[in-house]
Amino acid sequence: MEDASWPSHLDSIVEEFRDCFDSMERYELLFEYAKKHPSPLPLDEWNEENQVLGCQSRAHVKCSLDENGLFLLRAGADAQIVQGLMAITAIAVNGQSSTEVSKLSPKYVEEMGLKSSLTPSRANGFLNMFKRVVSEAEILSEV
Amino acid sequence: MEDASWPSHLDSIVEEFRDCFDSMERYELLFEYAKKHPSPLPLDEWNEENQVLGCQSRAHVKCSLDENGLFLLRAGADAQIVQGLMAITAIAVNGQSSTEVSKLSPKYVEEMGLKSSLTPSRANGFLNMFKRVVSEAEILSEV
Amino acid sequence: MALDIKAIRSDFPILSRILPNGKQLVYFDNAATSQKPQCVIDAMTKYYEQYNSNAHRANHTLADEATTALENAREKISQFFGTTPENLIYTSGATEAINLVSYGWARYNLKEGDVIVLTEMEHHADIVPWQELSKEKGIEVRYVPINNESFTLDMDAFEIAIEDASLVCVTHTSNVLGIRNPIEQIIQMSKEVGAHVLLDCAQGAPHEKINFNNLGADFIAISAHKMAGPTGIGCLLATSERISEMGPFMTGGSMIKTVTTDGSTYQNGHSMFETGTPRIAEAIGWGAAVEWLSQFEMKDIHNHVHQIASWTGREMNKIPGIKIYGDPDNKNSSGAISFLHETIQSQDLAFLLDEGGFAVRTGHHCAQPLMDALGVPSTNRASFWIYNTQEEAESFISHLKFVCERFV
Amino acid sequence: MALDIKAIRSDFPILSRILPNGKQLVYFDNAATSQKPQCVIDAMTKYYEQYNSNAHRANHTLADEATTALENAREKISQFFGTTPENLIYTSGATEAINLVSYGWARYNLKEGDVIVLTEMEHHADIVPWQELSKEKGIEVRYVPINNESFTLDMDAFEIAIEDASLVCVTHTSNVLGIRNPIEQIIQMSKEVGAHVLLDCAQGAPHEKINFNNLGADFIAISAHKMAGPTGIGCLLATSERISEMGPFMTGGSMIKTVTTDGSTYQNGHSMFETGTPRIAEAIGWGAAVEWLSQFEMKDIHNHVHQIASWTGREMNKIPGIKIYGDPDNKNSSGAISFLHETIQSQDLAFLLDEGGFAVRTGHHCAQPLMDALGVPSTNRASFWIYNTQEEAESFISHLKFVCERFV
Ligand SMILES: Cc1ncc(COP(=O)(O)O)c(C=O)c1O
Ligand SMILES: Cc1ncc(COP(=O)(O)O)c(C=O)c1O
Repeated sequence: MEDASWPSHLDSIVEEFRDCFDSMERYELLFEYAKKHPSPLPLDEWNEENQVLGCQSRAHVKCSLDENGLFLLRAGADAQIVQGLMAITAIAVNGQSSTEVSKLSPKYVEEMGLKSSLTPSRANGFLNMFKRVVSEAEILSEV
Repeated sequence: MEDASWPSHLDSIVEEFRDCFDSMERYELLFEYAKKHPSPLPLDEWNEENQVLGCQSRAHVKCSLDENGLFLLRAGADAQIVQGLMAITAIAVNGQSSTEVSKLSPKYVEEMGLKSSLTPSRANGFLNMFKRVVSEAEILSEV
Repeated sequence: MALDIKAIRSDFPILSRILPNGKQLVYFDNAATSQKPQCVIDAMTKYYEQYNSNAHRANHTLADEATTALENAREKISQFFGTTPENLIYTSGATEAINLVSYGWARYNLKEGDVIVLTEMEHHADIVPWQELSKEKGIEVRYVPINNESFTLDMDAFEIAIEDASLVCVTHTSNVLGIRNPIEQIIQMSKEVGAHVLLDCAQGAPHEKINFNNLGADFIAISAHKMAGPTGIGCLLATSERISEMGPFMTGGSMIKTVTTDGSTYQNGHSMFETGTPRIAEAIGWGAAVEWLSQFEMKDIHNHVHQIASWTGREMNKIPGIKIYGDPDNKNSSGAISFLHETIQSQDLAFLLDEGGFAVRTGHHCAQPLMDALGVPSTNRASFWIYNTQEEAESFISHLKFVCERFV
Repeated sequence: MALDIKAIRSDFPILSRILPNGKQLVYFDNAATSQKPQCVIDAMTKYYEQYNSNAHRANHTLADEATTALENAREKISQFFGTTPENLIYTSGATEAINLVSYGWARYNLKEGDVIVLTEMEHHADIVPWQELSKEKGIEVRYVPINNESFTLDMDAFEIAIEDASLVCVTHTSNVLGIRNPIEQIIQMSKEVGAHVLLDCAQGAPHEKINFNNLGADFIAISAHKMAGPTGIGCLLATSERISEMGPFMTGGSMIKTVTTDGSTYQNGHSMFETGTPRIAEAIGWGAAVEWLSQFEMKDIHNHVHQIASWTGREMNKIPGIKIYGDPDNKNSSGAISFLHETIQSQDLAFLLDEGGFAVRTGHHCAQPLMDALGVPSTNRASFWIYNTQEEAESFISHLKFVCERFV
């Protein structure tokens, strides 16, 4: 992975997905990641302000800086596929500088073999969530 | 012309049209018939009641019985092609019994090589005029 | 008579589609839109390649051909629905047809305090226009509830609701539940209390022969695209009596008799409601679609769909965690099966089915009040039509089982 | 740059059509509707054969493909018109676009005594909706006259008419006269007095690059079928400011945010005005049409048409008895030539031209007030577009001469 556009600590996860036997196995893996989201947003924090529009199911994103001033993404979605993608995104961005996060591309999702989650007309809304994370990172990096 | 569906005194006219060299000659002939309409309806008798609807140009039809109780078609149209067709129709029906007229088919027009005047969507309205003549003949034959 | 499904399938080029993931398409989203047979596509192509022209006031050959084709289509389509060209008004679809009733009839004939009766299972197209009218004119809108066990209309409540109603608007068949309403009874009861009836036949028309003149409804709304026809066209069927009570809706060319700077006069009858350049290719395509459908008995299509749907429904009920909303075993059902898994979220399930090549719809299906009544935010929905097969249903069930086992 | 007309013609299958009378079609009815290049027909066929599906809320592959194609088309079309997807509302054509302004904007923003300014050369589509609104809301409608010598708008009268106007509705180019109005000046003058502007670009769009954002009009109405696109689709371009002032017109699915039995909330922006199943195939076809047109400079198309039209007009003026209504020699004219023969009635002339294979339109062209102003009941009209040739014009002139000599 020379031209990698994601933090190197994601490499093993990308690899793990690429090694899946088929798409069903990939989705299974994604469901597992959804369950072990490193920084889930608890239901009682889901509100209108942090809701991502344009998703068919409910999805919420809250970005902030941790005690070290590094990026912290907390996310909650009722669809596991979306939550799984957000979990991996959290693994990617948590602990990075906001500036770095603001430059992130969703290429790792494609590389993981989940490209169909990235078409803008798909109602799953991951792309909308991703865009929100990047734009919040931009704002946080300017503080 | 075995299976003729028009009065036999029209035969020579039908023949005349069929012998035309091309459609332009046919229309020329039709324009001539328009000028020598045997029973034109003078402009001052054109009114709403005798106007035929569904024609793009103005067309008027007045059917009655002559002093012998035979059919008399008077017609006026500002389009010469329509007026020519009405002239030939007048030649066909004038002096016939209403019952006979009520059974007339517009086949002679087709046979004359002017079929395109008969498609219902053509805005020239001859077909509407023809239908009106036949239905008035029906009514007159019931008197 | 049994349909020759293999021959029928060969009329639909899309059915041999291999999806990007290598899977063969299994199209179970027919309640959203049907696929189109080759002859429908060809009829439109032929129009554009050989005689495309604006219609009406035809003084040249192409315009004559286009106008004739347009009027022949109207003739064929109106005949298919058991009525005459004069009672058919082309619209862009069922939605516009219902809006036409709202703007062109109700606006001129209903007044403050009048009552419109809807049901909880209406599509938004048969709800929002009435809510708007209600706001504008102070008309009361009532919703007949459904029974949450049988998923059928509560006919006792219906009887009470219609008592002093002016207009009753009911869907022939629910796009979510597949339930066919007792429309004959609904029409009769409504007529008895003097109410007019609008039937939303968007879902009914692809599954049952709609005979407008026999049914006795005042208005029927239909979309072409759900019954093998193209997008962008549909119609309102209306009785001559109701048409004579209607006033202008959209205005412009064609619908006028005379226009002066002092004012205009309008065409009579259905012509008053069709303005602008007609949907020529679309009408011709729809005409070809009803011609194609006329090869079959709608009853045979219904039986075929029913067999697949009832089998699929029964098999789905055996899968732990799956709950069906509707009654696919009911012989009147359109075969649309709405379902949910108790733990796999509907959108996740849709993705997992799509991975298998299965196209099912997921969401609120433009029927949020029904979702509210069912107490769910959305459902997955599989819906079948003439070209679907038992084999497709079997592979669907086996994929669904697999998914449900693996993703709980 | 000169266009390669031969290559362009080969894109249009219909142009090689031989009519039933054996004559080669010469299509001079472009102001009524244009012909469609193969790529437009193919784009629609491909949609129906490979990925037909209802769009939006896409949870399966086909729906995703259809939705993506639909949105790509919106992107391409709005870009072609110098604006963004948010400012484009799909309609069934220019007629519905103008009705949308009338119902969706004027109805919510104009009140009794307000003034709408039209011109005598408007198409019925830009007259009747305003007459209806006038009746409903007591709004005054004024008509700016034309100068019967130059066939242009009387701009002095225009200046007076707009003084206290709220809305000015003007056709970019007359479908009868081919005259292009000074729209830049019209917009500027209207803006100076605080009036909003609706341009009817049904005829303008096929002949000139319409840049919505630069022009400064509030609304622009366009039909696809006159610019190489399919029937059944068009659009309203509207500024974000005007869109924000609009209220619902046709209602139903897709345009809503939430629906409950207590009431509904709507989408913001252009989405509020698109309800029901979209015109999917039509949008895709129109997208292909603007892509096809984008190969050329609209200026080159205009120059090509102008050459043919001005030559034809000059030759027609030499034929005894022919009178032209308009000014085809004017370099801004769209090339539509309205004419009459002093003794050969217009419908007869149309038939005699049709016999030669020439498709011209005849009638009042949905512009009766203009006919009244010209003092004629109808005209014959020849109108040209990108694929017409000097040779076609020459054969037209020679046939017309022949007819005029023979049938006087
Ligand atoms: C100037 C003008 N405005 C409006 C229209 C109406 O367009 P459509 O019939 O496509 O709605 C036309 C075309 O007939 C036109 O020429
Ligand atoms: C029951 C019902 N009514 C109305 C509609 C609206 O039809 P259309 O979107 O074709 O206007 C639909 C389809 O979506 C439907 O299923």
